[in-house]
Amino acid sequence: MEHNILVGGAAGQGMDTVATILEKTLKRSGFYVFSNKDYMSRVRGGHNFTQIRFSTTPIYSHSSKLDVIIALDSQTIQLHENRLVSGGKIICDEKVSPSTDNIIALPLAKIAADIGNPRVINTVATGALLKLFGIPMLQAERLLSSEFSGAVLDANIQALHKGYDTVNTIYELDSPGNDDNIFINGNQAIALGAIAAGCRYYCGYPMTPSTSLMTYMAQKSNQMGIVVEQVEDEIAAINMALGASYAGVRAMTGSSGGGFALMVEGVSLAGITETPIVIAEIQRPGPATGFPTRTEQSDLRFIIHAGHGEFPKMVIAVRNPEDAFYQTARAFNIAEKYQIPVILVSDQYLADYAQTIKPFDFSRISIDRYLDDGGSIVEKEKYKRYKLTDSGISPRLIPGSVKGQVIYVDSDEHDEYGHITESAEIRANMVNKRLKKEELLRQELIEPELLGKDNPEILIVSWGSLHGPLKETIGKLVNEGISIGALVFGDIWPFPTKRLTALASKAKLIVDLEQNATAQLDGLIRQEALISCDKKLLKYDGRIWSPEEIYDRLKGDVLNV
Amino acid sequence: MEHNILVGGAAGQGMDTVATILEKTLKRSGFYVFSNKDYMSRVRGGHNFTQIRFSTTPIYSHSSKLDVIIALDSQTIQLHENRLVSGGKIICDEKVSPSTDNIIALPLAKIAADIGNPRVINTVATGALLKLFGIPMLQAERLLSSEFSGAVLDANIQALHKGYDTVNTIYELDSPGNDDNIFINGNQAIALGAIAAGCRYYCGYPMTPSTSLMTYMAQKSNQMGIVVEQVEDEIAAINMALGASYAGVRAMTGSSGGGFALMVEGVSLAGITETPIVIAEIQRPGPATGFPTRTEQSDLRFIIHAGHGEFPKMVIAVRNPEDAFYQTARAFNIAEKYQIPVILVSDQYLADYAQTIKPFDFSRISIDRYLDDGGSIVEKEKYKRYKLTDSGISPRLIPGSVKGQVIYVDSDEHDEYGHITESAEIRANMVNKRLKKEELLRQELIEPELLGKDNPEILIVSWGSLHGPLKETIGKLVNEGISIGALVFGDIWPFPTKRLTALASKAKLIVDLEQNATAQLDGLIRQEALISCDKKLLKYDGRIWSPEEIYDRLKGDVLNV
Amino acid sequence: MFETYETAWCPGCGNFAILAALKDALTQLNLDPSEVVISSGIGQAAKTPHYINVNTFNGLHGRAVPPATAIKLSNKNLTVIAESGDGDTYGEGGNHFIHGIRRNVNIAHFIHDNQIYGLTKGQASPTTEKGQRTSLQFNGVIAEPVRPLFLALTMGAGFVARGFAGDREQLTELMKAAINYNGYAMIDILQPCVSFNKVNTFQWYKERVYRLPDDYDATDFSNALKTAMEWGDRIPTGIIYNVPRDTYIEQVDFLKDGPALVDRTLDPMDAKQLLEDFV
Amino acid sequence: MFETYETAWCPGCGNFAILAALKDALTQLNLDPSEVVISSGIGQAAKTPHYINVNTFNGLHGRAVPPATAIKLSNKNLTVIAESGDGDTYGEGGNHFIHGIRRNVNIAHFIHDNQIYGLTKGQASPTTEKGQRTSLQFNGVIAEPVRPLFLALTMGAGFVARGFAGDREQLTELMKAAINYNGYAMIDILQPCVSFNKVNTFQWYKERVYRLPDDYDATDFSNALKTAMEWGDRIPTGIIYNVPRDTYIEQVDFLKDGPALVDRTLDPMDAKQLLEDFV
Ligand SMILES: Cc1ncc(C[n+]2csc(CCOP(=O)(O)OP(=O)(O)O)c2C)c(N)n1
Ligand SMILES: Cc1ncc(C[n+]2csc(CCOP(=O)(O)OP(=O)(O)O)c2C)c(N)n1
Ligand code: SF4
Ligand code: SF4
Ligand SMILES: [Mg+2]
Ligand SMILES: [Mg+2]
Repeated sequence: MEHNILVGGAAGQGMDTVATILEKTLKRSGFYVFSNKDYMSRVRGGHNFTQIRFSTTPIYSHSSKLDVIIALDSQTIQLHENRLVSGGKIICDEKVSPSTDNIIALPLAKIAADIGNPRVINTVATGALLKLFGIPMLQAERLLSSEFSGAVLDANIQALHKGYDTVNTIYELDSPGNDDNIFINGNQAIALGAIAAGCRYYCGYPMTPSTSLMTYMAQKSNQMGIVVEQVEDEIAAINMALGASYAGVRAMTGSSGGGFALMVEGVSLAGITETPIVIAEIQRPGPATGFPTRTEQSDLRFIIHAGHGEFPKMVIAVRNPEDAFYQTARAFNIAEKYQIPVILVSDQYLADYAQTIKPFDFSRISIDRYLDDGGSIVEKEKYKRYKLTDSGISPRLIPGSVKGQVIYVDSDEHDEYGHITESAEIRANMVNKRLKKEELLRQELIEPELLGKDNPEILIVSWGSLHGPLKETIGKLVNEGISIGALVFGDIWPFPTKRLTALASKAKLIVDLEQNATAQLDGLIRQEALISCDKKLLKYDGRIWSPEEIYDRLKGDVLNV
Repeated sequence: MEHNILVGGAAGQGMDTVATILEKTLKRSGFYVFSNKDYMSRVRGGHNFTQIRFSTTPIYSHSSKLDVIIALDSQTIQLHENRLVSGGKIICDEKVSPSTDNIIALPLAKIAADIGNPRVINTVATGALLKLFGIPMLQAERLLSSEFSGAVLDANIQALHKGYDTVNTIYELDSPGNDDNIFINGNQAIALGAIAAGCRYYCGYPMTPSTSLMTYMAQKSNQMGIVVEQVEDEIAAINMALGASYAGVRAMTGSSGGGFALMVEGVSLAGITETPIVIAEIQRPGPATGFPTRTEQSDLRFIIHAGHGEFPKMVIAVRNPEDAFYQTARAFNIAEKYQIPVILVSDQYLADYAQTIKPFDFSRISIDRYLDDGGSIVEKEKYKRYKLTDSGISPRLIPGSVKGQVIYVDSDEHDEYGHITESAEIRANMVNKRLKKEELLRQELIEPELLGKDNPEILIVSWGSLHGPLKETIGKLVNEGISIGALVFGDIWPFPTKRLTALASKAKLIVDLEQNATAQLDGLIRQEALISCDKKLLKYDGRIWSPEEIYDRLKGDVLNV
Repeated sequence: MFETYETAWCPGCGNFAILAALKDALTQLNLDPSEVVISSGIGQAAKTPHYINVNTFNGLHGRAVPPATAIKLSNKNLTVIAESGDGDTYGEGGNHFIHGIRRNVNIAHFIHDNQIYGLTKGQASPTTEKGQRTSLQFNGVIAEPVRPLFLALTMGAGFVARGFAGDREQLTELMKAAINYNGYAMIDILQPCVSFNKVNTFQWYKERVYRLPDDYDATDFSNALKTAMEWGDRIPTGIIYNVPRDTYIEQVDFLKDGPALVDRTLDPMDAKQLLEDFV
Repeated sequence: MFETYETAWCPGCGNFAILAALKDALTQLNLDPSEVVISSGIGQAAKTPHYINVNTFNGLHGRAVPPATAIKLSNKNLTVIAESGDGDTYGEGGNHFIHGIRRNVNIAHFIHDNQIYGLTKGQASPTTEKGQRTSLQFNGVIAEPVRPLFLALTMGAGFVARGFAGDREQLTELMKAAINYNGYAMIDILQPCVSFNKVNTFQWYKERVYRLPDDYDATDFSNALKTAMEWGDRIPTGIIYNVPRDTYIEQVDFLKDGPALVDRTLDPMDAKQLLEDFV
């Protein structure tokens, strides 16, 4: 059993309230819920919508099919009507449209007016929707109570009930399980991962779609003791974060492509000073300002090669909220183990979609600082911040931690002590030292996840947030008996090639599927594995691939069915 | 006939004066001259040197062998003595070292003191050197006259003569040809190319080794009517240059890796607004501040993938001063033809080395603006800055040029008029439009230059400033009967694959030779041509590959002789 | 003549009045749309040029001033305006703001100061009052606010003014004066943001702003400093400082004399003479 | 205790005296090298920490302030100094300078102001006088110079001082006062560059500087403004403004109370409670 609801309207019409109550009600009723957002770069007007999908079995993505549309304006009907399944329903105010076969026009505004508070119109609609699905009002009432109080709460409760009474139940739902899940979006999961990993310094500059990550950190600032600072620009952000990290505090910054572009000199600084840092790059379509509120995976190569000069870095594409949580926590450990920048790559789709998943297991997180307490210093020696070692990793001390020892980090090429050098020999040694760390890092790369068949004839390669849509699609195709699998990369730089090489040698067809126009993963695969994809499916209109679209394109273009 | 001279000393000892007089004297005497610099990131002290090579036949690079060293301090002797050929001589002051077999210790300081101006000590040494080679003083006298006047000039002329008298001629030189060449370094050649191409707006922020490019532009500002503005930071530099270009003036900015890092958001802005711009990236070893005055080719992949989002750009690696001049002029035409950013990549070695070459042929330069005068606008229509055309190139108008028409350029995704859009369809069309331009651009790529044998068994691949050292080495190896050739890339993004693919299929061994640690060209070749190099010769200690080193490594590691 | 697209601002936003004043000013100055260029950053304020029919360089967040400067130097015949928000100008673009003033290129700079980040939904801007709670500063803003007029004076601006979106008449006059001023001219415009700034509302400003009296001496620097610092119960609007200053173009002979840079003919052969430097 | 490497500065450079004063100040304050951190930019000034035995974050050109700010917030037990040149601070780093002041984190900022770009060989800095010819500004500088003290006051700095490399004794006292000041404290230090600034020489400064009199009232803002503007024939040195101001840390309870951030124990299980936000 699965249903899809779309709530649409202009920005500022209160769509988010309807959506939040529906999502949480469904979730707390024990359903699996998946909710994603499509919004414009404006505060009022235009057209925004939220899609809520729920089911009695786990779900991994949105769907382009719709059972019910809640249309807060007529535009919503025009734009989405064609996606209604047969028998699907549209709930709207009687003024928006008259009732027809699939339109249930209700006196929403009138009811709200009668209650004496026109703003509860959305709650009326919520009530109607719940009734349509036969979902009890209890959870919704609780949610309203925690949001409102006094007369406003009363009006909302009334609105909910009156809305409930306007329609009859038409969907029969399977009974859901117990609610022991959490409902969380990609940015929140990154934030939670960071906090669990001991990140206590977050600085950034607002930029859609990364802002909610900083906002969540700020909300927890007092409670968890995290410095969260909005800085003057993204250059300050990365330089501050590096300062905090140097001082010994786990630090992070985040932005979207344009803000990250301003950080790349700082990424290079992290490289030569060997200062650990975690950076979240929440992609949106570029170039430049581009499509601020929409989604794309078009910064991959830019991120991988970000920063002048040569130094090891790690790039991890997070694939879903669960992955985001654990990978973020891992990122902090890797950053400190190898003393490198680690960049987490996400995108607007994943940043803003929320999903019911198992609660995170905090006991799986360990905080491994790899700090030296001075034990590495041979008696009376001066501390060498850049001591040449077999691994390339030098013992890392924190300023002030060992009496009498000082720590020099330097953006110039430097000797073992961290002092400026002009020596050709030291230079070569230091380059080798830094690059050696990458060799070690390669050994702990996590190979991409394979969805679907074990040794598929048709091998899809993809990365990041397309994990969800692909998981849905591949599952369906495998059920149809097609020998298909999708390799979805998480760790993406250094690039893990083992699993890919093994599968590619057996596959008959390799298809690259990405949310960009230049097939960036394909280029990376060519470069790192000398494998060329046979076909590319690319989407770059700012709207995420849906499972249905992928299915149709695979069926149409690839399987030629 | 060929000789090599090294002038070395501490910064501030006046080494540059000696070198300049020697270079120009040799050049004006009709020799081919090649001079390169090795200096530290400080203003006084330390150790700097200039190597001057001259010959009666064309030369393309420095050499690691030395015939004569002028040592302004004892460190110079210690550091470079081992590079003297047998019978080579060191000229120094008697206080620096006593005379030995190869040391000619002269009373340089004493002579200068006797003349009454201790600062002419270097001119004394210059005189001695000229005599050693039996070169008349006439040119040197002229150069001094144009530099100094009055008592200072007199002292210098005296110093020259007295120095001349201190030694006997020991080298017999072949008689050179006529002096109809110019003597110019890489940065000057770029500047001259830009000025010839009509660049009338240059803004930048000082950064070694790019500064001399801006300095030359500033020197010509009044004479040629060029706005040259030192800005507050590199972000201002690129945004200003884009403003000037939008307004219709050919504009340029330049920096080294760290400064360029701050420009990448602006590169992306050029991409989406389709504003032509030329950027010079004069590389130095990174990461971060790195090795400010030294050389490396380690920003290639960073530059190619610079900027978030996807848009066409062109990257041209300049290979020598002559190439730098013509490619720079071409860059302006390509930037305006395709309305894209074009990035010229050079490095400290080429920036600072000067070479005698044929005077540039200004009649070969044409200024092709590809501007529309309003003719493209169908009657009474409003101008569409981003008109969708078959080629992807829209007619480009300049603000104020057509009465009644306004020009919107926009960093947001936009419609044909340049206005913000949220449409998926328009977005996809605009991405396609921009990327189409790259297809056209690919058709006019210049394939890499092949040095040496036509269909070599051993194929070296390399790029940029290694052209000179390779030209010397390959010539020598071919003369030894080895079937070897080197493909040196100039146009490097989009990547021209034709010649490479053809030669690679016939070669027995492909060797990547670069001035970096991660074999960046090799990666690019894998990605773009699916060809993997068999061997990599990499140098990354901040010192340029010399022809002798390349020769030895090829003989040793590759040819196993 | 200057009409164009439908706006994407919230109903009641102060930007509407600023846009209207801008159109009035350009109309009253008898400018042709093709002679005017607006360079803007990114934000709600920076969308302004999309709603008015003039040449537009809608660049990056924080970067309205560098292109404006270059456009004017490239074509001195154009009327060049920079349009940006408070975050745009004093936050991300702070360095260009202060150095742009130092250059004194003849541009007018209109800063829509709603004391908040509008487009990104309500974070503090550099002009948000200390202590104010926002959608990100849950404990209230910690840093002292920037005082834009004071800062502009410190950096040596020759024309410094404050306008208010609620006084369209005065604002139009200020804009005309700024455009006509020979040099860099800035107007910090108080602009209510109805969606995210619930402190500095229309009403809040209304209660505090007063027009500088007619006999106010805008040529006295120390007086201007004092007036620029006035903020709180009473907030002055009008031209706070207005003195002549040498502009950039006036100091560069080849720019001052002759046609605009963009109108000069280019010939590669002109550069041939430079070969003499290399013989 | 603070001795270290051989310097790479030109003989006669004003930086030597500044370095000496810094060592004196730290010694007199009885600080242990491991308790002191210098964050520096890139330039001749910014090499300073390499010549003194203290913890050092030698970062990027223009970016001395953001790391310094973060280091202090991360470990309030450290004495944090930012060391940078005039180009570093007022040019590339202008935005961090003004916003760093607004944050008022307890750091001392020593700006070696030689009114020129030293390391890159003599281009104008934001403090180079208008009209001065340099290795790049062949026609002389066009823009008005930044007046650093005036700017710092405008941005709300609570401690603003000017020192002179030629008055090591006073400079040492100023540095001690700046380090002891509870908040952001800046000293603009007049520093002759013997290689590239042939105008503002040692002699030039010597003829002009005078110590502020003992009875100078450093708590009066308008007086401070006037003093900060004084430049030309007479140039005052000393503490120009010195008033208490709430620091960043004092305004954040969890930073103010308890151990330094870096000394707190981290346990992933502490974050488990946050799951409640998602049920
Ligand atoms: C480099 C960069 N960082 C961040 C953003 C995101 N951003 C867009 S507008 C804006 C702030 C808007 O505030 P303001 O400048 O005050 O303008 P307003 O919307 O209030 O008019 C931000 C942070 C961006 N576009 N680019
Ligand atoms: C991003 C960046 N741009 C430019 C440079 C080159 N650079 C190094 S030091 C310097 C200026 C030095 O001037 P100042 O800050 O006044 O210090 P000084 O050398 O005079 O002490 C510049 C431009 C750089 N390192 N990084
Ligand atoms: S968010 Fe504020 S500034 Fe933006 S349009 Fe709405 S009211 Fe205006
Ligand atoms: S160049 Fe100037 S600032 Fe740099 S060391 Fe020499 S004298 Fe000092
Ligand atoms: Mg604002
Ligand atoms: Mg300086």
